[in-house]
Amino acid sequence: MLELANLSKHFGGVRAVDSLNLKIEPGQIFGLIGPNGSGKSTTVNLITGLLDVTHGSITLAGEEITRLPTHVRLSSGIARTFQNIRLFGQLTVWQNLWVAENARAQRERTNFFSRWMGGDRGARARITRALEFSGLADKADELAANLAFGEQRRLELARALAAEPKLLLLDEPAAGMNPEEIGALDDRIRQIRDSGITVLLIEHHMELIMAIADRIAVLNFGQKIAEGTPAEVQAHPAVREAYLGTAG
Amino acid sequence: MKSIFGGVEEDFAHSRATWYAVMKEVAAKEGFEVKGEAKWLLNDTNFTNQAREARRAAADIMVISAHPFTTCGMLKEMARQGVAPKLLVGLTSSSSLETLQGCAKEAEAIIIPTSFAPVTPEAQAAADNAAKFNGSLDLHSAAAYENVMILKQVIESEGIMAKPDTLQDDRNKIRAGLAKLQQTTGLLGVTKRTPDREAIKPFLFVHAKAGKWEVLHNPLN
Amino acid sequence: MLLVDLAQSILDGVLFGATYALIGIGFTLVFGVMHKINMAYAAASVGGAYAALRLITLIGGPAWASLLIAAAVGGLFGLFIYWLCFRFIPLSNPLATLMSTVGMFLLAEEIIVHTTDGMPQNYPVVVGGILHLGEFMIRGDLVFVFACAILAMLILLYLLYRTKLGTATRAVSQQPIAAQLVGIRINQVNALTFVVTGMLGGFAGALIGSAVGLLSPLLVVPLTIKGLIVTVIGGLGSIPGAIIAGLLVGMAENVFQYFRGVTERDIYVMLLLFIFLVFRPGGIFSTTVKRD
Amino acid sequence: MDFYLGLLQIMGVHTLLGLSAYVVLQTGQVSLAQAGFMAIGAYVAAMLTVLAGWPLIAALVVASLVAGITACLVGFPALRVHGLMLVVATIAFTEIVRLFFFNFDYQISRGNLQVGPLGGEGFRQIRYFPENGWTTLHVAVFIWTVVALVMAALWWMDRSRAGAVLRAVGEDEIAAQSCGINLTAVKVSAMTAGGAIAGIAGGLYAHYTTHIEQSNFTILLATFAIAYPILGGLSSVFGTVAAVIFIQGFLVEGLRFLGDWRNLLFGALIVLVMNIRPSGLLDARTMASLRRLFGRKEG
Repeated sequence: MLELANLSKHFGGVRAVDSLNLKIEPGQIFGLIGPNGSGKSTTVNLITGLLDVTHGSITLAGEEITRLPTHVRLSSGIARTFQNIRLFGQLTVWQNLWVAENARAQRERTNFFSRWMGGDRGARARITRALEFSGLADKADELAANLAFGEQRRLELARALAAEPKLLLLDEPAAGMNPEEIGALDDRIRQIRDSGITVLLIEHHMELIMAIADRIAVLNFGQKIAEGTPAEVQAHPAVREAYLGTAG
Repeated sequence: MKSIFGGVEEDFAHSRATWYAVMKEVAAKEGFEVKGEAKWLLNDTNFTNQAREARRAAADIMVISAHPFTTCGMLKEMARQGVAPKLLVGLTSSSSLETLQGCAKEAEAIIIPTSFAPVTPEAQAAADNAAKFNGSLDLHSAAAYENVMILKQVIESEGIMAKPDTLQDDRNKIRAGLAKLQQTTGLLGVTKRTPDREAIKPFLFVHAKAGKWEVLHNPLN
Repeated sequence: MLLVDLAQSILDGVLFGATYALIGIGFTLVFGVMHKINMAYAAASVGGAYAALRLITLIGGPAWASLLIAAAVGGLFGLFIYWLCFRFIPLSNPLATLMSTVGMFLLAEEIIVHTTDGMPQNYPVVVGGILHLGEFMIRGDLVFVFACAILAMLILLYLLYRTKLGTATRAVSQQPIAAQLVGIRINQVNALTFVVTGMLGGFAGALIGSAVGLLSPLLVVPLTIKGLIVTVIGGLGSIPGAIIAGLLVGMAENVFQYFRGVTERDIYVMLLLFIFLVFRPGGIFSTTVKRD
Repeated sequence: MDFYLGLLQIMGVHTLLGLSAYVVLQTGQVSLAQAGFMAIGAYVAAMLTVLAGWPLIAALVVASLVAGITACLVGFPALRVHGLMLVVATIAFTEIVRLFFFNFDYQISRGNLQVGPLGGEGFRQIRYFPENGWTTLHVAVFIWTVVALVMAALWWMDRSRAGAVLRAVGEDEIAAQSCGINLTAVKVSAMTAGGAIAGIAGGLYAHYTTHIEQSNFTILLATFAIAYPILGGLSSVFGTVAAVIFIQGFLVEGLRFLGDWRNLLFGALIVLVMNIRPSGLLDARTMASLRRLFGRKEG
């Protein structure tokens, strides 16, 4: 689904991401972990185009997207959530999704009127489904800024899904959640995968990621130090060193 | 005195008209050598280029057709650059207290031809009255006084009632009264009118002396 | 002769640009370092100069004392502006503070008109004298303004980077929440920075009054626009940039006026600004546009 | 009566000007270019009726198009910058337009009269309304019809996805991009729409005042343009109307009896309103309760 080849990002002398190679198969939950500052968020920003690539290439479903502007990449099949939630606070929950659903409308070249003005029946159904999936159906007319923290996280996920992406990038979706909420998140991510969407999950919460990821890559200082199944990664000495600071 | 140079506020129609349409044309007709003009805008603050143009022109007479703010700015820059024409002429608009408040020293001896100055005993009394209330009936605002006096004359002669039901009538009467007005009593005494109702007025010269406007030449005397 | 005139014209422009530089320093501080839009800055600065002029004519004293009074009054105005336009408006609402300072701008302008009947006021010469260098003339007062701008820059850079207040100011503007967490009292720091920029503003206003020779409400709008232009060309927050930009704008004005006349002058100045904005949005001192 | 009709005309044109800024503000852009677009609309419309003898409505349409296209062209470079930089860039634009008309002479002979714009003297002979026998009432009704049409269009847009997208861009550009929104297209469209509306405002203004000149279209006017929607609140078009009534009706006309003091109060009241209602007179919450008051009564 997604292939990063030799991907690098340098800020002046700092190599935030250094010759990263990743291949994410369709239908996987792919975990990306690493200590703070290891380049995970930079990688997401490179994939979504918020940052320009220094060198290397990004391929989505066989198509190179390295130089495409952000909005084109996202409307052509990538969606994301943010580590520090970024909702449209003064828009209602419904409107937040309505805005994002436009990406699908654009992809499918829906006619002008339903894209910008009314919103066709299909859109309505899709938005309602995304709201129900996230348990926000009864909050549709609430301003996003007025939601509780957990609801905001769910809304962000729903907004990403409203665009019906092929690839979903989740940037620390469990941050700040209690165990109960994390349990629900676990279920949701599995359901998303089962519906055919590939998921790239960045997470600090090891229990969650070890439980649901099909495959995991570990970053340190912008470089990949290990990749494999959760069990393989956990056993890898370089990973232990990166996290614990000692070998062994 | 043979040559003349202007200073004009380019973005103000009255200033332009006074210099280009009146002073410049008349000066040429009267045999003066017109050496051109320096231009600036209403709220300019830097006059180095313009003062230099004035210095290069080295005209005997310098005419400044502008508002007090820029008149003062230009005069100050001329003083800095040592531009000293033999005769400095200003505009009615500058004949106000504002110029003296802004640059009495530099404006000393500037001469302004005007038809507004409280010189008759009545106008003098009005000016004294205005002064009592912290106002000032200077050369500029005296025009308003003159206009009010004209209206007063018409109101009295036409017998305006000023009742709610005579409003429309009163308006028409005032219009008619103004139209047939042949002469009015103004600040300079009697003012006559041409058939197309342009005022025929004498004008007098005032000049700035020790921070005050003084009448230099009064054609009535 | 022509060449001499052009050279003198450039010289005069650069020198007069020192007044733009001085007001620009304050603007760039407010916008770039404090990250707040204060449209009333130039109006308050001119207001400070007015108050100083009034006081000095009332109590008498040397002309230079008016600079100090203006600085003091300007600081007070800064505090007022902070309290009336920022203190009680949530910072998450930048449009509201933009508008409140616009309201303050109109208020300040009107107070000036109201108290002086809109009459221009003669401002005494603080530093006089003209240097003659062969054909050329150099205005002493403008050289003094330039020196003041450099001095102000040094003091401000010291304040910003060598004192607690400076560190706190930068912390508050960049990371307000983090600043609060480490125990910085945001309101106090903000108020103090407004006082400091206000003092600089009052000082600048008085110097500009003295350089122009007059104070008038007509100064307010052009000074605001000049301040904004200088801030942008110099680069938001760059104090040396503001000084260079001030001189550059002063020079550009005189040169364009020399070649194109006074009515077209400002078109070219604005075009220059536009070009800077589009091709060098970081200002004079920005290193190449930050991509990669 | 004529006085109040005249006031209505002023308020109508200012409402349009405010609405033109409203559209742009929705995307989070503070544009002081609206006075420049209005100037373009005013000169184009007046030249078409006076010099080319066009009917008013056709002239207004073309004026609106020209102003809109200009806004589109200016939008591309100007929208590369943000915040204060954009404020300054648009100030520069308004000044350039104003100074262009200050230097713009284009007169033709009409009988023994020279008509057309004449630089600093302005453009004096815009007599479409008196020549065609429109009374002040007609003009006021016409202006407010246009205002109502524009308001209705914007009100509809606010409730459509386009409106939500504009606001989304205004709220968070990065999140909006990440939802697949083309920022440049959205911002330039808003700018274009704003320019077109300001162009109509200018065309109407030129015709009811009969004399326009460069000094009508200053930064101060541009400031008023953004002041209306900000003071009124950005949650709906009615905020802009409320602010125009508050400023032009109450502050400028209603307080006339205060004479000199009115001007002092003017600035002070703006400061006060922003302190009390930082999101504008009619913010989202007020609008919601108004809707409850007049709309469906639930429960």
